Amino acid sequence: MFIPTPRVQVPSTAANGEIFQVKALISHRMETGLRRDDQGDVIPRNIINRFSCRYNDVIVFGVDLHEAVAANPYLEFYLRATESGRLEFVWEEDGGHIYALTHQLTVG
Amino acid sequence: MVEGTKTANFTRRALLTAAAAAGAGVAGGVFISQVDAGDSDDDVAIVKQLTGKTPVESDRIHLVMPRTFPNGYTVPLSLEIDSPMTEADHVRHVRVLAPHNPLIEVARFHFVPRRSEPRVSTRIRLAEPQYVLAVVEMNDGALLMNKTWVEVATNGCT
Amino acid sequence: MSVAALRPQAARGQARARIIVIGGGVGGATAAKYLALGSEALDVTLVEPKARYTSCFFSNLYLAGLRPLESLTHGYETLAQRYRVNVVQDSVAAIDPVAKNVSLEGGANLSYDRVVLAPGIGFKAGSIEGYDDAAMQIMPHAWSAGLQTSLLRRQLESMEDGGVFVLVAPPDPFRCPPGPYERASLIAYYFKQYKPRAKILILDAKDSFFAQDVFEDGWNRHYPGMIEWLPGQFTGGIKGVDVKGRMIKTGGDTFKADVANVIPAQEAGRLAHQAHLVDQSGWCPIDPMTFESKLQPGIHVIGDAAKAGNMAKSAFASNSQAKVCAFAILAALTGSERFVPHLFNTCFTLLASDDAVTSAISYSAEPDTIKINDFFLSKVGDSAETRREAVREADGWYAAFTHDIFG
Amino acid sequence: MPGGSTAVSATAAHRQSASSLHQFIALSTVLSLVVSFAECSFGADNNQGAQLAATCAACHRLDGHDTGIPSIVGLSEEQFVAVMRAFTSGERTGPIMRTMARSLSNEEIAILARYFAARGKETQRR
Repeated sequence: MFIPTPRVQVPSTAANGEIFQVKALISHRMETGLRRDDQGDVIPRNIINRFSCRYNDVIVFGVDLHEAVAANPYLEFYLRATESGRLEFVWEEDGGHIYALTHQLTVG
Repeated sequence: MVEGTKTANFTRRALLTAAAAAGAGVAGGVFISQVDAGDSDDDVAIVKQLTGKTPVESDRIHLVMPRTFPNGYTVPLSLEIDSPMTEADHVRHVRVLAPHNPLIEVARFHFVPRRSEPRVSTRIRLAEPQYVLAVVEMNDGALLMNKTWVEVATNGCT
Repeated sequence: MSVAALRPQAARGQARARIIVIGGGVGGATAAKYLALGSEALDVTLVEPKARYTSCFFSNLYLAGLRPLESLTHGYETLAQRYRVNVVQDSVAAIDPVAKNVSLEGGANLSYDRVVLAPGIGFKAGSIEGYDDAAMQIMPHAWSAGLQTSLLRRQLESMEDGGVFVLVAPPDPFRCPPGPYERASLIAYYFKQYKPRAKILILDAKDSFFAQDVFEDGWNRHYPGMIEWLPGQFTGGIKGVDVKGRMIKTGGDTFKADVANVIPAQEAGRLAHQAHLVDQSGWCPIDPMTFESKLQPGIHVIGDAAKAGNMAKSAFASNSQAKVCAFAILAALTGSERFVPHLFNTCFTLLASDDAVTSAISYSAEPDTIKINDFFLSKVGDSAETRREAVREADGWYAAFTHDIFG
Repeated sequence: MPGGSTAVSATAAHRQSASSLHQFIALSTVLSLVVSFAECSFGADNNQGAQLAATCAACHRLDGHDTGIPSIVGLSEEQFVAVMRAFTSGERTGPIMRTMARSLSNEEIAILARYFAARGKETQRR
């Protein structure tokens, strides 16, 4: 069993009020549950079904992902810098596994 | 918002047949689609069935996808909605739907006034050439909709 | 080696049109053979600096330990002896399209009626900061086969288990669209046996790649968790290398490699630039019916350097173009009849030693471009037997194909 | 003769010299044919059959050798046409051959069939 690697690209500093870009990616096959293996058995669904971003513990962006999000789900979104602090990124997988990253942002 | 209940897996046929059946007063059981696959009113019918509301076409939604793409396995999608994102006027969420995929729900993006911009990029799977829909719910509950045609060469849903 | 040994016809004083084929890779060697085969009235010279050719196609099998490098190496003896091509081992110094003359580094001057130029690819200077000739000796590209390939193999062999192999994949268009991903697959095949804790990180300049679904499915089945692919969209693109630290800098993060294989952005080979055959795209515009340059009459450009519409840059495509080009030259110079050209491409790509995928594309040459007629590509969910059969076919194909070119 | 003389078109003078060269070469081709048939079966082989067969040669050896990919030299005309039809119709699977067969006209298939049948007899004689 391998563990998917979550990754983000976020600036380390931003001006107060500035809109900054966040890129998030996790290597994950996003198995749809619609495929069969060579024995004819359905391959069970296993996708990242939710992604969320907290900024000093407040949710500022979230996504519900379904089967039609491409493998290795890639998300690019935009946040407003309001204060220095911690950004937390959480990917939730079917079955309850959670993958998370944190990032320190300095707002000057 | 993000913690909101998860959407069930909807197929286009189930939604359309449910819509047709509701009109005919039939509930439950096995349905056969009453709606022609090529009918352009499908899009509105599907959104209505999913949300209970009638969407209004809006050019405030900028849904950008390639017109043609060689592989339906990973088609780029960018979305931006014109909105001041104030408490009084903001986007709550955007749903992306691919009505001709085996499962029509693609993703739902949630935004927060003054904290995030209603602007995202991702990559999606498309099983066949089709209109991809973006359905925006505003803070006052209004539904806005826009769509874009994408021609893909191969099946992206396996 | 002697330049243009006199043939009986020439001795009898008959005019023989002189064709100089420059570049002894797949395109050049095929063109030389089919020109010589097509008419005894042509005097065909092949100019190539290397004594032997090592094929880039199937070189990933060598990296995986599935084939010795010698099995990918071919000489020009048969072309010279059986088909009476004048094989000249030298480098071209300059092509003069006005005087219709090719001068060689060795000092010889060859006049011509037609030139067929098959210069292959070059790397775009400065596309990755710090990736110069010296850097290639530390972080090989291995995108032209031979010393670079064996260098990469040695580095992989000496890498410790648990190390990270970073493959930098180039932007479009480039030689062999499935090549970088086949390479990742087959190096994973090697790691799985000898260094099971090793990781492969692909830093791609692109946001998606050829047959991505088929490759990722193969990676998940054969090497779960070993290969990670990061699109340019995420990393911000490949910006530079730090050779000393074996670091690769992207628009965002910098990645440390134990072994780095850097395949840079590509353009037509150096000779095409020198002869002014290249347009702003970096490739050579040609007439699809004849492969004659649109910029310099009398010079035909084939293979990876040519701007051939929707045709992939592959060995098979070069071979196919070389034949169309040869028949067009034969028609122009000997009056032989010209028929509808057939352009074709086939690729065999290995995901593992018992799992190959195939693609087959037929094209039609139109006055201004080359379009895809018909297309086949292996699919996710093919049976294991289909994939095994494709491996057997691939072996047979390599033997027949290289025989078509060099045998 | 599409594309036959597109290359030499810069000036009238060019065209003149090209056409006289052309005649010389055509003549020498005829002369050398006699020699080449006797000496080397591979000489001056540039009819439509040979040009089409060149496409096949990228995968099939034309000298009768069979190295994992079946030989097609020596099939009778009927056999060859039947095989190509089977690929075109999908009755025989094989994606590469299917793509190949579908790119050829019926007339081209007939020409190839004659070429390979004749080539087979020639190979047997040697």
